[in-house]
Amino acid sequence: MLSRDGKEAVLRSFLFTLMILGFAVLVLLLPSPAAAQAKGEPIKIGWISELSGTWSFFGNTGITAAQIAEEEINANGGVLGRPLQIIPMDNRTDPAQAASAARMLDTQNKVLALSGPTSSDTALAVYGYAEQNQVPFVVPVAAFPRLTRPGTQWTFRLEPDAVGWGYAIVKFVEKVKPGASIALIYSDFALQRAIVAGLKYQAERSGVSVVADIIFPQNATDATVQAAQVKSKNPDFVFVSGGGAFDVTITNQILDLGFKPEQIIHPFGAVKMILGWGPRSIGSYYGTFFDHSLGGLNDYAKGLITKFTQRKGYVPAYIENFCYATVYLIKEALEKAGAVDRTKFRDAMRNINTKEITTGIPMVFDKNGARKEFMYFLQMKEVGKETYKSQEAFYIEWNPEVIPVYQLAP
Amino acid sequence: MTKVLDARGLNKSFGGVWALKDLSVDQAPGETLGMIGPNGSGKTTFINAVTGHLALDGGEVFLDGKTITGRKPHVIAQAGLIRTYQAVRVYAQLPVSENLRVAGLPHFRRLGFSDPLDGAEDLLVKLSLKEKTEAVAGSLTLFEQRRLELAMRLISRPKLIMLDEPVGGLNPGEIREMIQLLKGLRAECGLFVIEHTMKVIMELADRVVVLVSGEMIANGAPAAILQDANVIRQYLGAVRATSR
Amino acid sequence: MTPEGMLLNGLAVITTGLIVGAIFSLVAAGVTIMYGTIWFPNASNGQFFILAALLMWSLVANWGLSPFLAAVVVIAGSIPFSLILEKFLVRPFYNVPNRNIVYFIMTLGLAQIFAGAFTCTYGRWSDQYSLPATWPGVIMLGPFPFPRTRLLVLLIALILLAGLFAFLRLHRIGRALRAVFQNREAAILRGVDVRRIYRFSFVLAMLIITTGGVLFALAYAFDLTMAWNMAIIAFAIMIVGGPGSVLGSVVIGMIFGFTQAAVSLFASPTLAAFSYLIVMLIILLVKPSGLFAR
Amino acid sequence: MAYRRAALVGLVILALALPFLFSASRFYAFILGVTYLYILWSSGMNLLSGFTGLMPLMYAGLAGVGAYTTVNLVMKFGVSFWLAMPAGALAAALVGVVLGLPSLRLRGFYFTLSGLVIQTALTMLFVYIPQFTGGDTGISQIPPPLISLPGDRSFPLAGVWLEEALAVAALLTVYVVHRVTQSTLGKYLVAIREDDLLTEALGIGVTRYRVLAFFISSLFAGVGGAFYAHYVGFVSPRSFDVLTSLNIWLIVGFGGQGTILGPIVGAVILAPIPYLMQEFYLYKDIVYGSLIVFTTIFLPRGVYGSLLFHRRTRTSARGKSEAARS
Repeated sequence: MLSRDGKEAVLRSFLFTLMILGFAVLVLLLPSPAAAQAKGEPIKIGWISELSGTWSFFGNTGITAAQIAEEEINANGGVLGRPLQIIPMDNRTDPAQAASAARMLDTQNKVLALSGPTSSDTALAVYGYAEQNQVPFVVPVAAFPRLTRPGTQWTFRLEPDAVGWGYAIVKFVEKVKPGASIALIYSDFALQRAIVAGLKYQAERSGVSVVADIIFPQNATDATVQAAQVKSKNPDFVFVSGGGAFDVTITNQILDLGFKPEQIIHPFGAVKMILGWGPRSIGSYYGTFFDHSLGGLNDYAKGLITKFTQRKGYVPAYIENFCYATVYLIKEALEKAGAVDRTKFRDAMRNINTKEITTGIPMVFDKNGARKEFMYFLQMKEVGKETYKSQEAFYIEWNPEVIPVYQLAP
Repeated sequence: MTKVLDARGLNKSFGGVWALKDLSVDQAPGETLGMIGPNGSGKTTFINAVTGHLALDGGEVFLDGKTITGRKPHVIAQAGLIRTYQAVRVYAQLPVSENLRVAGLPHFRRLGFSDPLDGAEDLLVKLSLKEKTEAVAGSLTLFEQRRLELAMRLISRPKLIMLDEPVGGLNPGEIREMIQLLKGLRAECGLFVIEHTMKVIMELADRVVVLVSGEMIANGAPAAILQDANVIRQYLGAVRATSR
Repeated sequence: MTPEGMLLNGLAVITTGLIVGAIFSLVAAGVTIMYGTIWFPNASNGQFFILAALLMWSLVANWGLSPFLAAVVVIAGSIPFSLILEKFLVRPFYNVPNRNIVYFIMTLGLAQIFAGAFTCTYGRWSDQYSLPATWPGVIMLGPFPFPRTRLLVLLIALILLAGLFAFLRLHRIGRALRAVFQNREAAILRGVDVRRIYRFSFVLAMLIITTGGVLFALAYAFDLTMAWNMAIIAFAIMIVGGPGSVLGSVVIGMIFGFTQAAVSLFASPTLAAFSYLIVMLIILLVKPSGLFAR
Repeated sequence: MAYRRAALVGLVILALALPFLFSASRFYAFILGVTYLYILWSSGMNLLSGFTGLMPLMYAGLAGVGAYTTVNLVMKFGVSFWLAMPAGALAAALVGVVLGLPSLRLRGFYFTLSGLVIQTALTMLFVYIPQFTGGDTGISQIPPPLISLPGDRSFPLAGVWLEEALAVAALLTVYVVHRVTQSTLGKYLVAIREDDLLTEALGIGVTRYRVLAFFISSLFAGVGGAFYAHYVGFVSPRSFDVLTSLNIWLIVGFGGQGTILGPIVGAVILAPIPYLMQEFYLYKDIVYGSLIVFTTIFLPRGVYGSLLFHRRTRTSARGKSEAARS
C-alpha cells in the first residue's frame, strides 16, 4: 500500500499519464480516407495489413495505393454495378493477430476475399486460415514460396517468390559478367534465407562463384568487420540485404570499405530503402517489379504515381504498385465470375489471363496460384530527398518452378 | 549423558577475517546457555552456522548426539533445533492463527498429531495471545510479535531454541515479562540466548559463554563471568562505559 | 588470408569494437546510474534512446538543422523532459516498499506507450531512418578506410565517458552520487540530501542515454526495433557489470562491443546475440551483484 | 457458504453454456475461446506471480515450448492431440523447472530481470530453429484436435465443441489452482512469498516447493500453448514473445494477484480488448501500456483484489468496534 504523500503524488502521476495519452491521441488523430460513394450494397474485400507494429510503414504505404485503386474503380461505376469496399484490418505486424483478423473479416464482416499482407509471416498466417476455411486470398506483396506451395487452392500471389529472385539475380550477374564471383551479406530473415537459397542453387548451375556467405542476427548493429571480411575476398559483386535500417548500415559500410556502387546488388528496392542508400549508392543495382522511372508507363501507372505522390510525398515503388494492381485484378476477376461468390471468384482467378494494369506484364497463375514470374534490375542514377531516378539494366521472365523453389525454401 | 547441543571446533572466515575461530560450545539438557560479546564478535554467525544458514569452513555440530553438520536449515529445524532472528520475523500479512498453522504444518505428522494446530490453544493462552488469534500479525505490537515468534517455534516441540536477542526493542516492563516467560519455557526445551542486556543473561542463563572476535574468552556461571578480569577488560568494560 | 587482409580485419574489429562498445557503455552507464542510486530499473531506456535518435532525424533530415545544432537541442531538451518524468513517475514511489519492481513494471508499460506512439507516427513516415554523413569521407588507417563521421562519434563518446568518470571521482556531487551507490544509509547519515541526489542522478542518466541515442543516430542508420534491443543490451551490461558500477558498465560494454565485432571472424554473428544473454544469465546466477560490485 | 456454492455452480454452468450462446457468431465465439485460454494461462501464472511471489516473465516462452512440442508431435509424427498435449505440457513443465532455477538464488527484481532475459533468449531460439518452429514465418494450417470414435472413425473437434473443450480446460485449471492454494503446498507457497528465510527456518524445504510451484505453473503454460496452437491454427515466435508474458501478467495483476477469481476477472475484461479494438488499432499499444502503468499505480491489488481487501478491512473494522463495545 502507498503512504499518504505517496498517494497524492500518485494522483499527479495519474494526471501525467493522462497528459501522455492526450498527447498521443492528438498525434494520432490522422484523417481516415472517406469511404467511396457508389450505388448498392458494396462488395467487401478484407485488407489485413501491417497498419501498426514493426513494419507498419509497408502496411500503410500499401493500403494508400490500394485505396487509390478503390476510389478510381468506384468513381467509374464500381464492379458489377456495385461499389467495391476495402475493409482495412490491422495485424500489428503479428502473424497470430493476422490469423484472428482473417477470422473476424470472414465471420463478422462476411467479406468476399482477403488480401493486404505485405510481409511473408503475416501472409502465411492468413494463408493458413484462408486455405482451411476456403476464403479466396489474393497476396499483393509477400515472397515466401510456401504461400503457393503445391496443393494451394484458394491463394493467389502477384509477387514473384523470393527463391525466384535469387535465380533472377544470378541470371543478371551472368549477363553482366559471366563467371563472376559474388559475396552474400544479409540479415537472418525468412525472406533473405529464401532469396539466398535460390541464388546459391542457380549460381552452381550458371558458373557464378559464391565467395562469402555472411548472415547477421536480426538485431545486429554494425557490419564493418563483416564488410572487411568480404573486402579481403574481393568479389566482383556483393549481394546486400539487411533487415530494416541495418540494410542501409551494411550498404554504407560496404561503400566505406572502398567497394564501388556498381558492385552492389540489392535484391529488392522499396522506395524508402532507395532513398536511404542515398547519393553514395548511385550506380548500384536493385531488383524490383515496378519503378516510377521505368520507361513506357501507361496512364494507370502515371495516375498512380501522381496521386500517390500527392498523398504521401514520395513516389510509389513495387509494393505500392502490387497493392494497386491487386485491387484491379480482384475487380477483373469479379467481372469474369459475374457473381459475388467465393468459389466462382476463385475459379475466375484460376483461369484469369490478363496483363498487370500498370505495367502490362502478363498476369497468369499456375495451379498453385503462383504467378508467371518476372523481375527488373535497375541502376540508380540520381537520388533526391523524396524522389530518385533509375535506369533499367535487365529484365527477365520465368516460370515459377524453373528451379525447385518449394524444396529450396520449404 | 548426551549433550543437547555439541559444536566442536567451528571455523568460519569472511575474506580472511575470522568470524568463528576454532569455537567449541556445548549445552547440557535442561541447561540454559547464554552468549554475550561485543558487536561483530560472531554471536549471530554462530547461530547461523549451527542452524545451517551458513556453510562452515570447519568443525562439526551434533544435536542430541546426532550430527547435523552441513544439513539444510529446514532439515535441522525438523531435527528439533530451531532459531529466531534478531529483528522480529513473522508473516505480517497473515493472521496469527495462520502463522501458527504454517509453523506447525511441517512438524505435526512427525510429532504424531492429527492437526497442525494441535496444542496451539494452550500456547496462545500461555503466551497471552488468545484474543489476538484472528488479528493480522502485522497489526500486533512488537512484544506481541516477539511472543508469536516464540509460539511459532514452540509448536514444533523443539529440543533447543536459539534466541537471537529475544528482548531487542522491548521496554523494561516487557523485558521483565519476557524473562518470566522464558523461565517458564525452560522445562519444555533447551534455550540458547544471545543478549546484550546483561539483566536477561544474569536472570536466565545457567552458564554464559563470552565471545570476542569469534573466539571464546570465558565460559562459566554468570556471577563468575562478571568478576572475570579478562571479560571485564575486553567486553564488560565497554558495556559499563556505554551504560554510564 | 593475406597479411594485408588480416590487418584490415584487425583494424575493423578494433574500430568497430571501440565505437559500438563506447555507445553501449554510455547507455549502460546511464541505466546503471539510475538503478544504482534511485533503484529505478528503466525498462523504457531503449525508447528514450530511440526517441533521441528519431528527434535527431527529424531535426536534421526534415528541418535541415546542422547535426551539431540538432544534437545540442535534443540533449538540452532531455533535461526538462527528465525533470518532468522524475516529478510525476519516479518521485511518487520513493517510499514504496520494493519500489524497483513497481518501477520495472511501470517502465515496461511506459515503453509500450512510447512504442505505440512511435509506430503510428514515425512508423508511418519510414521504416528506417538515416542521417547524411556529418563529416563525409574516410581517413586511411593503413589499408583500413575509417569513415570520418564514425571517428568523430568515437572521439565524442570516449571524451564523454572520460568526463563522466572525472565527474564521479572528482566533483562534489559526483562523489555524493557514488556514496549513495555504495551505501544509501551511510550516505544519509553523512548528511547527503538523498532526494536531491536522486533527482540529479535521474537527469544525469537521462542525459547520458539521450547522448547515446544522438551518437547512434550519427553513426548508424536505425529503425524502431533498435529500442528493445538497446533496452535488453543495456540491462545485460548493467547486470554483468554490477548495478551502480559505472566502471563495470564501461568495461563490460566494451567487451560486448568487441565480442559483437569479433565473433563473426570465428563464428556466426548469430552466436554473438546469444552469447551475451547466456553470459548475463550465468552472472545473474553466480554473482547477482555483478562483477564490479563493491 | 450455501449461496457461494450456488454462485460457483452458476459460474460453471455459464462458462459451459456461453459457447452455445455465442455460436451464432464465429467471431464472438472465437473471442470467447481466447478469453478461456487467457483464464487458463493467467490462473497458471498466478500460482507463481500471485501465490509464490515470483514474476515469471518467461511464461509465454514456456507456453511456446508446449505449443511447438505438441504441434510437432501432431503434424510430424501423427500423434493424437490428446496424447501430444500432455507431452507438450510436460515438456513445458520440465523446461519451466530448469528455467525456474534462478529463482532459488535470485530475489524479487533480479528474478524478474532474469525472466526477461530468458524470455528474450527463448524467442530468439524459436526463430533460430526453423525445423521445429518454422522460423519467424511460423507454422500455419495446424489442424483442430481430432476426436476418434470406436470403429476408427474420427471427427475434428472444431467450432463450438473446441470452445467447450477450452471452457473445460479453463475450469479445470482454476479448480486445480484453487485446490493447490488450499493444500499444504499452497500455504507453504504463500509463506515463501511472505518471507522465505523465516519459512526455511521453520523447517519447510523452500527449494523443493519453489520447484514444485514452477512445475505446476509451467504445466498450465504448456497446456495453454498446445490449445492456443490448435485453436488459432497458427503459431509463430511472436505468439510467445515477452509481450505475451506481460499480457498474461497484466491480466493477473489487473484482476488481482494471489486470488482465485482475480485472473478470471482480469481475463474477461482484458482478453477481448485487442479484438474488439480493431478500429482503434492506432491507440491499442498506448491503451495497453497505459493499462499497465495504471494497474501498477492504482490497483496494486488488482480489481478483484482491491474489492476483497476493502471488504476484509471493513469487516475487521466492524470486528474491532464490536470488541470495543463488549
